[in-house]
Amino acid sequence: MIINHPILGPRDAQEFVYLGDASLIHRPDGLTASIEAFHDYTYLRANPAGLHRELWYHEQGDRSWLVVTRNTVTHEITSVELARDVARSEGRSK
Amino acid sequence: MRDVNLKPITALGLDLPQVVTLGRWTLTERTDVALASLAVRRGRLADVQALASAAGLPLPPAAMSEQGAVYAAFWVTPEMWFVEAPFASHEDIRRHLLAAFGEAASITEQTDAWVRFDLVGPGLAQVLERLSNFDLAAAPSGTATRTVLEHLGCYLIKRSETLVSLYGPRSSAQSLHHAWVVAAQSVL
Amino acid sequence: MRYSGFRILKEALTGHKGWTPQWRDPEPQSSYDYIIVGGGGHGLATAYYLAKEFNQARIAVLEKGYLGGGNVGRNTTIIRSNYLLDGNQPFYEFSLKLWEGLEQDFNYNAMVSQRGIINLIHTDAARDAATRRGNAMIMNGADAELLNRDQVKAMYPFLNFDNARFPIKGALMQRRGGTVRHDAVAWGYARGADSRGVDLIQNCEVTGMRIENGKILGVETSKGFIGAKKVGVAVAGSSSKVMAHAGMRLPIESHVLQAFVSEGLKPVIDGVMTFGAGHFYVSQSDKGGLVFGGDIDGYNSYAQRGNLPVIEDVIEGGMALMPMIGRARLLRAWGGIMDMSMDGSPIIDKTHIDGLYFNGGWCYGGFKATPASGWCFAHLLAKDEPHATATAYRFDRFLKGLMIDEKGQGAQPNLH
Amino acid sequence: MTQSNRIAGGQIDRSQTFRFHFDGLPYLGHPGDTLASALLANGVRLMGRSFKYHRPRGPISAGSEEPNALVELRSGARQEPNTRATVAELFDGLTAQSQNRWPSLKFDALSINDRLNSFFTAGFYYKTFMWPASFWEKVYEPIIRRAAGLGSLTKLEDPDEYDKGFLHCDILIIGAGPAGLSAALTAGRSGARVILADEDFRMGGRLNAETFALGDQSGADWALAALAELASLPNVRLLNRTTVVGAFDHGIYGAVERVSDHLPVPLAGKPRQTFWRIYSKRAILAGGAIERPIAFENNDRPGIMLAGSLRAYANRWGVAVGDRTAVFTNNDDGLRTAVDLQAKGVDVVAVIDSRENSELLPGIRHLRGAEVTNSAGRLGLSQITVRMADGRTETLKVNALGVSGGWNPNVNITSHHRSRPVWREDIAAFVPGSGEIANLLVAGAAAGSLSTHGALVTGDEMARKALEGLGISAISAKLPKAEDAPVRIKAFWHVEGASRAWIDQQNDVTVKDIKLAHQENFTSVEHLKRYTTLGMATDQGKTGNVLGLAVMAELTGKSIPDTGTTVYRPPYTPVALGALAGRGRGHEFKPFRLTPSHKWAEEQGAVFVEVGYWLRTQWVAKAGETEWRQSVDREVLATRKSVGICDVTTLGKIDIQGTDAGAFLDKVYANTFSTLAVGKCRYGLMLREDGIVFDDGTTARMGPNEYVMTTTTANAVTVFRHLEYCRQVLWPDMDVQIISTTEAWAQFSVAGPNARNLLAKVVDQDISDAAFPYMGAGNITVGGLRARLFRISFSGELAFEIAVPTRYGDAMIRKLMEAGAEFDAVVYGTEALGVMRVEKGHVAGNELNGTSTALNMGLGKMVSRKKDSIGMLLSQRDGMTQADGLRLVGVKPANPAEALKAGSHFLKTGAAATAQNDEGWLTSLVYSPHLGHHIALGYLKNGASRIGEKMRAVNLLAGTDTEVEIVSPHFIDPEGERLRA
Repeated sequence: MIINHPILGPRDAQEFVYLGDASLIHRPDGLTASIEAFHDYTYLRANPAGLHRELWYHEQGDRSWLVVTRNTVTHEITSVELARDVARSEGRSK
Repeated sequence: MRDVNLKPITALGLDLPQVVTLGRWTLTERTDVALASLAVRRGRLADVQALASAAGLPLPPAAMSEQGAVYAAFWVTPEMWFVEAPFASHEDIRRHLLAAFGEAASITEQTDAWVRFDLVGPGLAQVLERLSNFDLAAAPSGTATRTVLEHLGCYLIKRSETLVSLYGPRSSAQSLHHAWVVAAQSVL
Repeated sequence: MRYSGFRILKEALTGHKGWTPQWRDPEPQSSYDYIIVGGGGHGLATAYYLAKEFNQARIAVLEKGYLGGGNVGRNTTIIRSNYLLDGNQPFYEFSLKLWEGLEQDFNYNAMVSQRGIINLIHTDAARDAATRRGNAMIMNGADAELLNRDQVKAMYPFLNFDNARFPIKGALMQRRGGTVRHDAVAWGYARGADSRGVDLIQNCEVTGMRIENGKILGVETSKGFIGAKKVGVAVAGSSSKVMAHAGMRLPIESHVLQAFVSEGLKPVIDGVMTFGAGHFYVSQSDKGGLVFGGDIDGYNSYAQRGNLPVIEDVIEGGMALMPMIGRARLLRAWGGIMDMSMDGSPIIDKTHIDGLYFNGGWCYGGFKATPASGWCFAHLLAKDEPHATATAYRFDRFLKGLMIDEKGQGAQPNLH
Repeated sequence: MTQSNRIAGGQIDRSQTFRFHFDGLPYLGHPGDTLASALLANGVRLMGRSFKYHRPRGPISAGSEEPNALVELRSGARQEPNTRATVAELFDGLTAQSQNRWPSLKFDALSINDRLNSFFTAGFYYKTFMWPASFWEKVYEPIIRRAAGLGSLTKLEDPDEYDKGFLHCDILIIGAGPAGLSAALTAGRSGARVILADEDFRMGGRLNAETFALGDQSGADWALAALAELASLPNVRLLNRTTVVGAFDHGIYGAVERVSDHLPVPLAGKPRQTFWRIYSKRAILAGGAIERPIAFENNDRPGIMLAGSLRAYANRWGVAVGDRTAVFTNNDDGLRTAVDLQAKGVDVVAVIDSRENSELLPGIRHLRGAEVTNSAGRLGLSQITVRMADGRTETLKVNALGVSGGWNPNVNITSHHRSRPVWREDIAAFVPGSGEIANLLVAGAAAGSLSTHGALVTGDEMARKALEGLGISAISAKLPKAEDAPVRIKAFWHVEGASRAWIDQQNDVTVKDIKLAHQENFTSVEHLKRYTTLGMATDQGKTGNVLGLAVMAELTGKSIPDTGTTVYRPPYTPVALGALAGRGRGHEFKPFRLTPSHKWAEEQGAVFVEVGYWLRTQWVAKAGETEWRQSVDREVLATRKSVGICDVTTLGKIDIQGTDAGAFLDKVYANTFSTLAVGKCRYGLMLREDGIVFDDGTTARMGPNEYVMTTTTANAVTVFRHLEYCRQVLWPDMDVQIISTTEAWAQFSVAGPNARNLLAKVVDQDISDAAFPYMGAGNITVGGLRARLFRISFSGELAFEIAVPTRYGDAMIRKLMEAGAEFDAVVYGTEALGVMRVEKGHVAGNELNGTSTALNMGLGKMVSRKKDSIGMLLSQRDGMTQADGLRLVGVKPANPAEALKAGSHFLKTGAAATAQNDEGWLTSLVYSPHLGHHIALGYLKNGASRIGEKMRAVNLLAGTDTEVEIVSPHFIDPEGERLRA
């Protein structure tokens, strides 16, 4: 597969390490969240057959974590963003 | 100060850098370059840029490298560069850069984390296409990229059509060297 | 009709006119006591044992495509019970024992062949782990042996012993492990279930579930609504898709696992072998093809096909282990969709919906589990309590912190 | 040894003659021959035996679709099984053997199977061999396995090398026939980066096999001219002998280049084959079409082949397969074979044409509305039986028969993403559906344009379409005038009443088998395939699949497309495993990582051990030491007695800087680091989000905003990845910058009572306990050279770790040994390291097993509940905090003379060895020379409160059952006085 890196352009997916569902961005706070909430965050997945937002790490490249939107049936990739930008835009900070 | 004088060896385990020539290509181990990483502290990009130009240190754009008077640099990741300088004058490169950037940047010595090989000759793409998925032929001179060679994360810097610098993990210098020699032979 | 050598003789002499369909193609009835969603190995085995062992009736299996079209028909056909953890070992040993009597039980030659499986050891730490595992196996009633380098060499002298990057230091062996003709498993269960009155309904996709006040009433399908007292879902690979009809999110991701077969070759590899320093396992089929596989591609996928990096990685492992296969040729590569779970172990459990039961999360260990999975799921469906060997396969083990993590990789499905 | 069947013409070089051997007999051939064409030229039609019935077989094709003529090529370690004689390029001295026969090809004992065929029906083996159960492995299966299989492997290591590589282009063109050449000319002239790949050693495709002209040139000459122009274009890369084997995601194609297979052995340093991964922006498939046979009784004899192939042997290779030839066709293309052969002076006995009203051929006995109903000839065709239109039958003496059931567009690669082709009634064949594979276009016969004109035109069209998509303006070639004959075909699949009529020739699938599959309700195409093995042979059914579908369609009364389609899987043709592995074999399987002291250690005769990619010193044997234990014991005792040195460079080192560095570490470590004083280090415990221990190591604070983290050797990469994840994805606004420095510093542990005394001789600063206390850390100098010193201990002794820039590491180990001479300093390896850490009770790999919590390890108190950190909350789940859960304990044999084994399980005294009684296991086991007996660490249920208890360590694999005592995991210096000394 080819991932169109937002900074570096098309790169072989072999340079990347896959993590999974980009919902992992929304980590609850361990001091306030319930174990149930943390369980859902850590263990449950929508696992769609179709568009899937997922985290890839450009380990053999520029070390950026990316949010890739990919169709899990056709493998077509429709958007690639820097995970840091996505995380900030979705409210993550410190 | 103790009377201890440690004598360096090269990544290939020799006293002097090794040079091998295969047909039209030469592979030279470079031990005369000091290397450090320079990463912008949060919110200090403008400061770093100002201090860099004051120090005559280029900060090339993404995926590019640039040679300055003393310093050269290549991009590694957003707001981070690897800085090259002559080893003879800048062995303790971190000290030089700390003096220039203070707390505006995070600076880490990288010199011996890597082995550098300079690949010289025409049509280097013929050899590299057997080692890496990087499209060297299509890349403009000055391109600097990280990619995989021999299962290892390496930096390739296309300094000109006939000169490519390869930075690989120092501990795997012999494996990388072997891979290059084998690839060159199967093209010749 | 009963199959036998005599029957073949008779048919051969009478022009094979007597062979009858191995299963019917019935139209679905308006309702059943049990609907099993999924006509793969696990679903067919569940229906078979429900009818045969638990004397249940009015059973239908709904298959969106053709019988045995899922992972039971696209795997590397290995059976074994060399598991480590208490939650797993008894279950897989139960499965292996069922394999051992399966053909006579359902009167179909699935070519269950206990040729022995070895897991190669390349480091001292790996030997310590193998020792721990082998002891756990024996304590659970399975068989295990620790082989040293010379014993492995006597068995497979052509392995790379002299020039290996990661030398072979021994192996953990289970002699009762082996291979099975995968398609025949699906067909044998299908024929056995059909002959006991189970309706096997092909090309019938479940498109929804009718649930009222927390109870399931039946399923919507491409052939219309079909009522049921109990619905058991066994659709590994598509579990999340089907259970989404019940509004459930699962501790499962779908990933593609590729498998490979070489051109036919005269016998060269007798048993099953797993490389311990790379992603590679191999056996040789009775037709002569080297059947091998490795790791999953590693990204969520519902496409039954993979990509080159894994193909190359697997075959690099093969060549590193067996440098004599260089001139053999890869004939076909295919992909199956795996239910990769959050701890690498399966789920056989009730759901929060009354009458809806789930069987999935098999990662890429599902084939060897087929008989026990069917038996235990049938047990749960018929008796509403888990079979003794499957008590740990619950949804709530993650909430309770009772993961069954053989590989010790944690909540990342693509690492299991 | 005369080339009895060689006729005039063809593209072979008669000025050179090659000698070669088949089954030990010598023959002659020429450059440009394939093994099959050369054997046919020598009058050899019998080349193999079928898989199941061991029927005599000759080639039915002249290409890679060949199911029959499979041989073992070459000999010794280079012997390669199942090689298609039809594509094996002839070279001087070639040797080949027939396969899957015994004792000889002419007399094969297992051809008895053919006589017993009425028992060996499709799937017969599913119905028998079940009694008694034990007989399957012992009796039935061994017989089946010996009979099965095709060629054989020698079990010798493949002596040849293979390359892998990566190519990039704008447009990849697959196939260099008229369509591919036309596309390449347009794309090439327009300036696009083009790769043109063709599996043949001679590009041109059917143009080399046909006689009709392109413009005023022969097809073959036009191809040569086109190739010459393409070769002159710097933006075009021509890859002949290169098969594109698979279409993968996003424009990536796999291709195999047979670099040296046409040579006796590869040239020095050259690979046998190269596997290319081709990255394309657009691809054009111009793979042509594959002819299919018609099924009739005994249609599989040597001498019966596809009409187009019979023609190709005559036109391209100057070979007349027989001197009395007939043609059986249902379409006009078959007629071409008769015309061409007659023009070459071959006696064409008759053309049997299943169509009643096709155009009558002049000067040839053209039997319209006729069918071939049977054939005869023991090891090769000698006669055929023909049923005339009026029902009369006649036998014709012929030794070659060309059969044409029509042409199947070569859709193979278009279905690699599992999409299905569509049926076209007018040519009675499947053609690619539209757009299954992104950016893949199809031209020429592969797209159903079966005329030469159609190929040239669609090739140009697709090239223009591709160029347009790339924003390159197209410059088209002026296309020559070429034949544009319509496809006149009347679908005709098999002769009525045929039973043993072959459909899949290699796997011996006949019409009869398909009827049985239907009878038993294996009617879905996948069931048909799996039950009868139709299309599962090494040709993946390239010639037989559609025929099989057609027969099943007749039986079910459905149309062919409703019955199913044929989906091919990669690879297009089988690929040598060596090519897919490339150079990654033997020692090159994975790269080596060598430690800074490697060169010195080699000089000392050190024994090395693989740790990931690293090679570490395991121990260094001294003169007189014959057992590894002697060396390890000595290294341990000497270290505890005086001082030992160990290269610990392999541990991961991560530089962490920024104003939030401390706060960041508080998030990723279970314990607290923001409060750590500058110049100190602390042991850190890192959890996964699921509360299981991920990694551990000491992390030092080198400055207010600067930390140096150490990780285990095994997790250096994954920890770094995790830190990047935390700083980019979870806490993107933290001011933290990280970089690995693992290899930048050569780091040595100096441990033992004399550690300080030794180091004091080489470092420039005061390192007294006051100046450099336990857990101190700082930048120092060694003879003015920048260095780092950490006062940390894994062994439990007074110990330091000193780091210098890696290039000085070799000199440093030599200096330390020299300075240590007066203290009898030793180097210790990973074994001694392991012994000392177990003696001290430190956890390592065997305890950090991915399923253990801090509580299990006795480190529960380290998990701070006052702050949020990765894994903190989920580590508190009930199932992970049970009082009777596993706890780390020390273990020693009740009788010190007795040995223990890691991996043994704990049992209460008197308890049976069952899973129910299992209490835990021994994780790490060493012999402690210090204590003089085996000691171990282990996980034991409720272990913390069972110190002093006697129980058993059982290893059922070795049959040992040893009484042990549970003790504290700290075997030496539990109060830690030594390391604070």
